[in-house]
Amino acid sequence: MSRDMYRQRILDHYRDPQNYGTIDDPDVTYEDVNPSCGDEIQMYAVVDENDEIQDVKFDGQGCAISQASASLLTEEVKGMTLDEVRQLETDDIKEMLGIELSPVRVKCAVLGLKVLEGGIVEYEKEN
Amino acid sequence: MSRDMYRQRILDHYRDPQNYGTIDDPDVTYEDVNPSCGDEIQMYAVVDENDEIQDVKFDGQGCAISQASASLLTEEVKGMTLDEVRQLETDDIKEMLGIELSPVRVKCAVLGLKVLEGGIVEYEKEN
Amino acid sequence: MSVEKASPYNVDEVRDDFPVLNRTVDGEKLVYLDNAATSQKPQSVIDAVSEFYEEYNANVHRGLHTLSQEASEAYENAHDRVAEFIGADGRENVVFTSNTTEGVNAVAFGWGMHHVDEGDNIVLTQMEHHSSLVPWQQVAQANDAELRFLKVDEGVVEEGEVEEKIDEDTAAVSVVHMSNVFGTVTPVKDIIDRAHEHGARVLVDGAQSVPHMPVDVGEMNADFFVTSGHKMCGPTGSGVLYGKTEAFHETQPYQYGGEMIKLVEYEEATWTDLPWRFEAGTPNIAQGIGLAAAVDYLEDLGMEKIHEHEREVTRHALEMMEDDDEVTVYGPSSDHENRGGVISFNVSDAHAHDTSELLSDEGVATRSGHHCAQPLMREMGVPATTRASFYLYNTYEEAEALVEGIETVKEVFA
Amino acid sequence: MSVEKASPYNVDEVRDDFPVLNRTVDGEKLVYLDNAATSQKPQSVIDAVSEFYEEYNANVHRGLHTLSQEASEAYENAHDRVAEFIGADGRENVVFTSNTTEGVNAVAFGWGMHHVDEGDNIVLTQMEHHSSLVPWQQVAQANDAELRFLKVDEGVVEEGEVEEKIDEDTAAVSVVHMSNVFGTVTPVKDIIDRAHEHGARVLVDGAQSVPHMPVDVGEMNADFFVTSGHKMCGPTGSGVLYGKTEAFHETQPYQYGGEMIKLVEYEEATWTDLPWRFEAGTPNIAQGIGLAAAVDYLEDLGMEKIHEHEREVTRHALEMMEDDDEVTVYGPSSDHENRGGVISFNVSDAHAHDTSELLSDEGVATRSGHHCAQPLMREMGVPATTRASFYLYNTYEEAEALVEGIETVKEVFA
Ligand SMILES: Cc1ncc(COP(=O)(O)O)c(C=O)c1O
Ligand SMILES: Cc1ncc(COP(=O)(O)O)c(C=O)c1O
Repeated sequence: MSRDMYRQRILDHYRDPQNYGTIDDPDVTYEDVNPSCGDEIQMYAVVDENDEIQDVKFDGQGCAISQASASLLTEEVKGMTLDEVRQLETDDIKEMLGIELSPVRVKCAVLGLKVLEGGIVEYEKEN
Repeated sequence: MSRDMYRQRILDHYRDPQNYGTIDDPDVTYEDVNPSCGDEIQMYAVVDENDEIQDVKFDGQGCAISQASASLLTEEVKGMTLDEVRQLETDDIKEMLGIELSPVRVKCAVLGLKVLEGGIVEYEKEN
Repeated sequence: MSVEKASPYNVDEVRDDFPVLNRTVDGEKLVYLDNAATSQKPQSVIDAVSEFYEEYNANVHRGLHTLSQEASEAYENAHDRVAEFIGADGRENVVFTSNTTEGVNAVAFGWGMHHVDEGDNIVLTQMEHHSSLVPWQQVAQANDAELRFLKVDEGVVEEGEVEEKIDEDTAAVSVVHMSNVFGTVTPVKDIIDRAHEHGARVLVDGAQSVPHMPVDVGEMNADFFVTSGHKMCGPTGSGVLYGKTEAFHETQPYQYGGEMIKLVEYEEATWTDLPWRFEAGTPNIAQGIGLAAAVDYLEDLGMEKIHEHEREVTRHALEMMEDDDEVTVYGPSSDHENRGGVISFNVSDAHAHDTSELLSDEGVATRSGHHCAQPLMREMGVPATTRASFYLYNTYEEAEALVEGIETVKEVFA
Repeated sequence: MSVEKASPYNVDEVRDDFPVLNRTVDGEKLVYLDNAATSQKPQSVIDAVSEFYEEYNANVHRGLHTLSQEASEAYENAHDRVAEFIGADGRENVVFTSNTTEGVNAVAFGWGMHHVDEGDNIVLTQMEHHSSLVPWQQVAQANDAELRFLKVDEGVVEEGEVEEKIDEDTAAVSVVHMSNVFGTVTPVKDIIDRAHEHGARVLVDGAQSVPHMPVDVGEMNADFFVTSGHKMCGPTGSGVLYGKTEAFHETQPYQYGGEMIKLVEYEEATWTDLPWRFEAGTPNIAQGIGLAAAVDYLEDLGMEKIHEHEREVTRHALEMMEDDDEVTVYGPSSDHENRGGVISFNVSDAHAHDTSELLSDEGVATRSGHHCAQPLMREMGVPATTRASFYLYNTYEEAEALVEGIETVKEVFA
């Protein structure tokens, strides 16, 4: 039953996402869409001299799963190094969410991570 | 049984077609191929002032049915008026051949007629 | 209520023709409301395909052996069958494709690229499917032409747009016949008349019309017309491109290869007759034959009746949904005469994907997203909608199951 | 004799898998020797298609409901299955098409038109199928490029041709892997190496190779590779376009529309990921799933064994035909190692069409004509040939039936 997916925690993050908004002049920024459904996410992060994430925000639109995942992700990655973020995988996202997901919804769940990692790749290219 | 198609008369016309060859400076001339099998026929005819066919020849290559039909057709149309030739239909060709034909082979059988009529259309356009 | 729930044919019997409709999903009875994406197939179509493979499978057109003659006859006759069904003059006006998209590309690249010049304009509606928008973008970009869009409001082309946008510089018009987002029907006759006055050719995208209502391309006077077999009870991999003879004679082939040639030399080649000129390579033979079986099925039921049935079932759902403050329905209201069996909606603050996911839990299959109409969604100011689309086998009870499913969505997102 | 007539698998059991092989034609047992045109289908493939329609028919990629998820998974996994079978890195290198022809057009128009420049040359063999010749003619004509042909003698590329014709101006090479006229195998590895030395990309036409022998596109190092599912036990409407990732990244889409886009605005659009970027519109879903079932079937038997079986049955027929003065066989003799299961021939002064027609009377299905290789036929100096083409289910007895049928032709045309 996918109804189980919609736990209170997920719905809270969907309705009231953490770290939602933009950062002026971010070190890391990137956006992408999930072509199969149109969900869009943009990520912004500020990185210190040790490559640690000082601040991170996201905006965009999409389903409860993609928005809640992005929200949970931003909470998780604050204080992590860029390297640590790049180690994160689909399974880590699933764990943060704590729910079962069908293959289609996994794509929603990892969109935020994909975008953040895309931003890190760009950032590292430039620095 | 398509074996019945290959009566002696058909085979004779295939091996030894009547009016096979070319006419220098013909009044009517045209060529076409059957795209589904590659059979090619070219027709040449000389027409008198009454629009009667004085002489007619054909050349080309193809199966026994297309070659025998063309041969029989040239025998038939000598002395006919162009209008009379244009009245000829698939059934007339079948009658000349005197055999049963599947739809694919009907296309072989009428190729000669199609070419001759094509030539007549061109001729009448120019005159 | 029981009078209201009448149908011009026996729906229960019809449902028995579609094996998949007996399915359960997670223990719930399947309620298939994703028909605008692709329809289910009756047993007669499934059998026509199997029979082809089991009894006379062979390549077509060229074979002299018995199987090939049988296959050729069935495949070529299928063109006649479709021609008759859509009101085309004959098989030379009917090309089989894999889907609507291929047909639009064939027209855009085979005709558009060669007849739309710099400074010309191409007129579309704001609610084109990506399949009939993106190919024309390619033509406009390559040939420096302008794209113009007829404005739509709730799925209806706005007053005056046709007269304003179609003018002497219009070379091509490409319009959706029935919207896959709203179920509304475009006034193609007016558009075509106006376009012809200005010497433009018109392509009508009938992906959603042919499956659901009587269509006569001749009467409509369309130059080109495309539709999808798989949305009208036919196999996947079946579709139709119709062209008037004179329009087809202006069209270059879009695919080159075997079966479409007349004479080939090493450096150049010439093309064979219509319609085969536009079917390169081994065609989708079983699919074309299956499509003819689908046409038989639809004609047996009657397109008028199918249309009427769908309209009533849809109206039933719409009336209930319109009464619900937490449901936003897009498109004209239930009493609008031009409303086919498509309902686009959103439920309270649930995202459309979540709505579809929760409906699926109840066995109700819908589709959510941009419905291949991203620019329209932006115009409407919504990221996505959920779409329930009905077909000849859907029942009033299924309309009610949809509405009940929506209650669950409301509960979860309360 | 019985040792000679051995087979690496039990052919009688295999034949039971193909329902059509039980057919009679005009009272004669069907002997199907038109496999190069299209192959017959085993029950497992027919059933995979029916099961899709009966149990989980839905459109793919976007659906959140259960049927669509099941259909998407099966359709996407079919790409993995085919990737593995032909030695591709992964599904992103495998595009499903309707047939080989569509794949060649996708490469010629999507890659060739943009990478072959004025003064460049395109190298083909003299024995290309129209499907891999005519699209390149279009590229050459549009871009003022030169077409060059590797000379072939009895189906074998002549010594020195590869070195002579492929040079620094070569932008593209497109070669048939196994000839559909002679059954001979082109030295694709040498050609590809030579082409890559000069920076050219190579398309290999594997319509006749993949069904009949083990093929590894990675090992071969082809840039693009195409084949037909319907010639390898798959449904009609199935085919494959393989591309190396870097080659695909150089390729523009050939068809535009739904499913292949990422972001669409009214004036422009961007494309989604590989391989879906090259599959516009609703794909041939049941056909792709059926193709995966065909691959399962072939792998169960084993491609090496299939190849061996066909070679032996063909050799049996060839030896008998070579002994007959009234039969002319084209292509290398029976002891040539590179000879697949195709025999092109003519009987005394019978035209090829008449030969096929008379053979069909005996139940023997062959094909006659130019085999979509008109320029080659002109080169060979014959208007047409009759072609018998064998497959995994053909028997030694069927080879003998062909030879007996030829006796009838000889009698009639005596
Ligand atoms: C060598 C070769 N190339 C291309 C083709 C074309 O294949 P299809 O008709 O499936 O497009 C064929 C089959 O006819 C073939 O034998
Ligand atoms: C209005 C409209 N046009 C075009 C299409 C594309 O059809 P297909 O996917 O069969 O190419 C669709 C269906 O998705 C549609 O609804």
